[in-house]
Amino acid sequence: MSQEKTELVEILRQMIMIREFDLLAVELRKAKRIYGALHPYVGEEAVAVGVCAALRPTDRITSTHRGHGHCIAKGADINRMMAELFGRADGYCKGKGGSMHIADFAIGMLGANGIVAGGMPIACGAALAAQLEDQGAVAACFFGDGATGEGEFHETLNIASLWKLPLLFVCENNRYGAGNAVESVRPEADISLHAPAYGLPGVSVDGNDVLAVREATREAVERARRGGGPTLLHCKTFRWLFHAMRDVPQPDMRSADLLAQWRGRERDPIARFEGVLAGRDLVTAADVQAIRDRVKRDLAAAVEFAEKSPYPDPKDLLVDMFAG
Amino acid sequence: MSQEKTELVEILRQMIMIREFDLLAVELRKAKRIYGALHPYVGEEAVAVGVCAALRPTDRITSTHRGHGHCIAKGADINRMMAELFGRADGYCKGKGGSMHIADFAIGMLGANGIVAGGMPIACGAALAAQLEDQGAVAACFFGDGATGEGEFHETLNIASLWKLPLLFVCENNRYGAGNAVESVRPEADISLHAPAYGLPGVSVDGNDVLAVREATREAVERARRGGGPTLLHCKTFRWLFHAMRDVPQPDMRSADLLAQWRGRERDPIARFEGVLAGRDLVTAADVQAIRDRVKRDLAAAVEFAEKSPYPDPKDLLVDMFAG
Amino acid sequence: MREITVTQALEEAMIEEMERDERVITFGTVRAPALANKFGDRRVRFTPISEAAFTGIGLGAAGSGFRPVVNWGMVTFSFVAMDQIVNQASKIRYMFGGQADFPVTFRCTTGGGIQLAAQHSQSPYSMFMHLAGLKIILPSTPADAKGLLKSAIRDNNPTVFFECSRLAGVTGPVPDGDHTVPIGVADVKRAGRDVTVVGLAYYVREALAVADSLAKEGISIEVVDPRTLVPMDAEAIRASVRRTGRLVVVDEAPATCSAASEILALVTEDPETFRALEAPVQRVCAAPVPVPYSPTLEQAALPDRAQIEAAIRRVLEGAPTGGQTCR
Amino acid sequence: MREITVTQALEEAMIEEMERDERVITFGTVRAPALANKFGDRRVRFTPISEAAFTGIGLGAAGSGFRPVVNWGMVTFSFVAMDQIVNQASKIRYMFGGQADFPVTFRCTTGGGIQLAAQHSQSPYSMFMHLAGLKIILPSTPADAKGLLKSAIRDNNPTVFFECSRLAGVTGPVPDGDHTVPIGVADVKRAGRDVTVVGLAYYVREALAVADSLAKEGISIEVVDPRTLVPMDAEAIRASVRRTGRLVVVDEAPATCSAASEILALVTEDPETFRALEAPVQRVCAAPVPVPYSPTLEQAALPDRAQIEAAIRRVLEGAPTGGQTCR
Ligand SMILES: Cc1ncc(C[n+]2csc(CCOP(=O)(O)OP(=O)(O)O)c2C)c(N)n1
Ligand SMILES: Cc1ncc(C[n+]2csc(CCOP(=O)(O)OP(=O)(O)O)c2C)c(N)n1
Ligand SMILES: [Mg+2]
Ligand SMILES: [Mg+2]
Repeated sequence: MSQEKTELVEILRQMIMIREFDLLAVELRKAKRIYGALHPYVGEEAVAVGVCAALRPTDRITSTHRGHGHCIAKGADINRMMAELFGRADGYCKGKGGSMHIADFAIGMLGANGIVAGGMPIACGAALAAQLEDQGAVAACFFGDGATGEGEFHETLNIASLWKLPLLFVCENNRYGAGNAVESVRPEADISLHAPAYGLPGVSVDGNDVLAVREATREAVERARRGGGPTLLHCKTFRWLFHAMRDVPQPDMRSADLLAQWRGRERDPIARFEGVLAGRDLVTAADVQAIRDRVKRDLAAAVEFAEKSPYPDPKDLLVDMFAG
Repeated sequence: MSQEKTELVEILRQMIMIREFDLLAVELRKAKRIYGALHPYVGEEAVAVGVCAALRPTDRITSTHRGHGHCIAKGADINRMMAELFGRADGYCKGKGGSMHIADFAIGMLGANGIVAGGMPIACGAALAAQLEDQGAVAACFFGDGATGEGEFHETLNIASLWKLPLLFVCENNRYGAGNAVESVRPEADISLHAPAYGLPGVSVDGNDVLAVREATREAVERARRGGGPTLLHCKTFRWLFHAMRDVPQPDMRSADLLAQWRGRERDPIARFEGVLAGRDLVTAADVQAIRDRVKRDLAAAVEFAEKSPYPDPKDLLVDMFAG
Repeated sequence: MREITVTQALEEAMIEEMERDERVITFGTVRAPALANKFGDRRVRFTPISEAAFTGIGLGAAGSGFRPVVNWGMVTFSFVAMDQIVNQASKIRYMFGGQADFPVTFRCTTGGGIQLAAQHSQSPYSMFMHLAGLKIILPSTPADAKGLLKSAIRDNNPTVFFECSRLAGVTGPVPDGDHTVPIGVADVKRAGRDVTVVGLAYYVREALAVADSLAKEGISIEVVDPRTLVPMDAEAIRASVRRTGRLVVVDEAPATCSAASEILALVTEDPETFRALEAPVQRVCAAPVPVPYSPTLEQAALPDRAQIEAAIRRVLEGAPTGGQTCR
Repeated sequence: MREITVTQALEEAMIEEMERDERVITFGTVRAPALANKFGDRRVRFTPISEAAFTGIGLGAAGSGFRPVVNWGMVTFSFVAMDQIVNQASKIRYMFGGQADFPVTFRCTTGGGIQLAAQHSQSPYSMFMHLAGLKIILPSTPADAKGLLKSAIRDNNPTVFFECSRLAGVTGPVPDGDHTVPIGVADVKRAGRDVTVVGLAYYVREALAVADSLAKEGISIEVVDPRTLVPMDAEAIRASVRRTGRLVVVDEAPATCSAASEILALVTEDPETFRALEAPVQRVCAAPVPVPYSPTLEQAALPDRAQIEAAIRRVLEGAPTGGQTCR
């Protein structure tokens, strides 16, 4: 298999994994086998995967409350992710974090974040570290359209551009912040419009086209590695499911029509990418089915791993508070 | 005297009053007759006066740490301002606020603010009140170039534009935030560049030309009164003196050349406006001298008023904490 | 009396106050469709996710004649707006010499216990109590929630109204009509002789449950609910402690510099109450950790009935109380 | 020993730590020309006025292998950054299961007394103490300032380092060489028998002055300086109180939910210490107001020697102490 083909198939596999992981998580949460709040990434897979496909393992990212996709795309272990959702000792955070706080510093995943826009300054710090280390590493922060309402978005854009930090701002514009359409909270829907005031390039891209996202990211990352500073990458995508669920999903007031449009084969990022690969004769329907089967087996194994892992011992409550 | 002439002469008087007030305050602070921190507005008079000349008494403003000019331009009583600097019971805040916290709600001056950008959301709230009252009032917030680094700047622009609030954003770009030149903290020096991303007009104006400031404000205010929403008004000016003083002025690292350029008659907002008035035969040199003399007499009287006012009684320490 | 949930009680309070005074307006990041339908989208708005700005907007509108009710959502989101809370809202009236009033109410949910983890589970009221200039409210029943929210909206000062997550669905009797509860008055939720237990929010219920079970042993617990944290009804608490001679304070915030610390200090610095003390005063608080996600850890982090009971027994140790004579 | 000011001591600490470890970097809104000249503008930066962003940048850089010293300026400016402090810095290590360390030091000035009024005069350390996850330092002498800043920079946790405004120019002896002071260890600044006075920052000096003057009456005061507020050296304070039987805590923050409240609670909840108490414990704190501008009001708002002395006399009332027998 050519290097190119290997990469593309891996992209497909990651997208399928993200989708299946979150669809499964929804079921697990409904069954109360996992806890707390859950924000599925279904429909937005091409953003995380497209961006991370252009990053190196030594590059660092920060994520959001809707973070499973970013974890998987950056290479996280689904067993430890699943164990975290189950609140178990073998989870990434030993059960202390849950869905909204998965991190894996070893692979440069500096954490999901339950605070809207809260990860952006942290990613900027990682970019400063990268600049000081001078090894060509970059950082990327994922954030939603809703996060552009927060001042930290603006402050971070300004400093990153001023210091020419190797930072990629990845706006996942899924058209809604919880129940609010982007038009209802911003006078201008186009988020890349912010870039000129900070003297940095703003790029809008079809966030459901994984190769377009990868390509736009590559350009931005190359510029950043060369010392050219940050880019604001505006990825237009769509949230397929409800915003969040606890014991039950939050009501989703969007029209069935709208949902059907975005979930159709022409827009579904996975179906589209399958089409691209098939069109280039890189995969057959059987190949895709095999990937899907493997993903499901891996997920079943992850659930088994999670369930076998013990709950954290209450005696360990104070462990991990302070570093020695 | 024509209405026009009366207005223009009053503009001149206010500018002279602001300058003399702050030059006097510097002397008083050096002599330790007043306390705390002092941020002179000298050189920037045309901004406060030009903006407030286009406002009505029922319009509301918020100010900054460098707030004496805004108070005077909005019609504050210099006796009570001076008494506040002296920390006396007849001061605007009964001595509780000092230079950085002068307010006069009766004239729509909603307060100086010691926190950079802190007044902007408050002004936005006043603009919301004005919109709900529907009497055609507007609000204006003054802020510095340095304040554009804060997230509150961005958040307030976004909401004000989204809700079409009657709010005027007045950026006093005096080229420095404390010791830092605007170019050293912003990748783009032009502050009006932020406007397009928020779908509102951004206007740059010579902030040392009081009539230009008034004109730009009038346009913005008329649009706001008609329901057209906010404007970002970028006033280019220059801070003549040090950023701040306590017992002694903070060191000012700017070159003597640069200072001389801006302090020259061609750029000095007061000298320029005197020239305009003289050119239109509205004032003679003697008129100006008479204004200056009156200003000085008024200021001497204000100092006398302040010094005659008692220090607040420590027994009143808890008064004004909570409303009944 | 009819029984409704805390959530329903709060919604009733909002509707009644908005009907009563058209200067009451409300906003936050979450839509409030019932209120918006009733009062229109000028008075009921939803905002961008900009807590700092919309907190200041509430303050500015309050200083311009309105009575905004600003909904922060979870209290952890309020930290984004902390400058507007600390440097503006809590200082603005005093700093300007009392020339204007700022009748703004900030609502937020608080507490843990539902596996939302560290960034959505916190009980930081003491951080707000420490600021001179805010009134702070923390009700434990539907009736108190309704009555205190109505009082908060009518109050002419910036007020922070905390709503305990675990109490949202709890029901209780709420009087009909214009039911208000005064700010600054504690409520003895159960009278008793041997130990004063001050509980906050959810832990008022837990304290009552423990009191029930200890009553079977003849131990008589007085449960005091401050309801308002600023102003704190110190005298009600002290009076109770002077009767019982013993104090346990229960809360789900970590102990350090907490409301519980404050209550201990208010009691032990008062000479008369100090002299009445027969045992060391005790705090039953959360462990000093951010609230963890996993149920086993979260339960271990937050106080429980066993810990409350143990603290009560500690202060009763060797004491000639009703409880002990009965055994 | 040479005598230098607190400001000089802190600058020495910065230089020595930046020389010692090139991963130490520093930034804030104010230029630091001496450091920048020595270490270059990559390691020593000035930032836009964006406290939220640069606080998070410090945290992110710490999680990526650096040891940032982030200068907030006045502590009141830190409230703009409070989300990054509360929801990020204090929670990040625990919430992620301890997989990374975050060795970031936040410096800020604190306190009143120099007529800067409400928005530039505040002593809100208790708000930070309440957060589980931050170490909190508040030195009172040049030697402690230097030694503790060096320890803070070397510590692998987020640390908030408070610098009392009124102490900036105060001089004192500072040992030569690599002088460090351990985090979490209180210091008895003066030994005494009759009353334990715990002072914070500027009020350590004031307590010492009062102790001097009362010594003339034969009243023997022990002055304890916690130096670190988290972790608090509770045992040192309790041990002192067990010896003296009396406690007065002096601080310039308002009393409610303050460090002083916490110290009272730590003392009165400990059975052995409680039993040793011979008088109610006392707080001498600021009035519950934002710090006012006018000198007459500011003086009235902040604690002074007369109030410290009065509190000491209150706890000694009717006591058979050295002081009283001498009179
Ligand atoms: C500071 C803060 N305010 C509010 C919230 C509640 N909240 C969680 S997710 C969310 C919507 C975020 O929208 P967006 O940034 O578009 O991300 P998306 O959920 O669409 O991925 C809100 C309001 C929060 N977590 N943090
Ligand atoms: C939140 C906050 N950060 C820092 C400061 C300290 N400070 C006071 S004025 C100032 C510079 C402000 O610059 P600019 O906005 O341009 O106003 P100017 O002083 O030039 O009028 C700074 C950094 C502050 N007061 N508030
Ligand atoms: Mg979104
Ligand atoms: Mg400026």
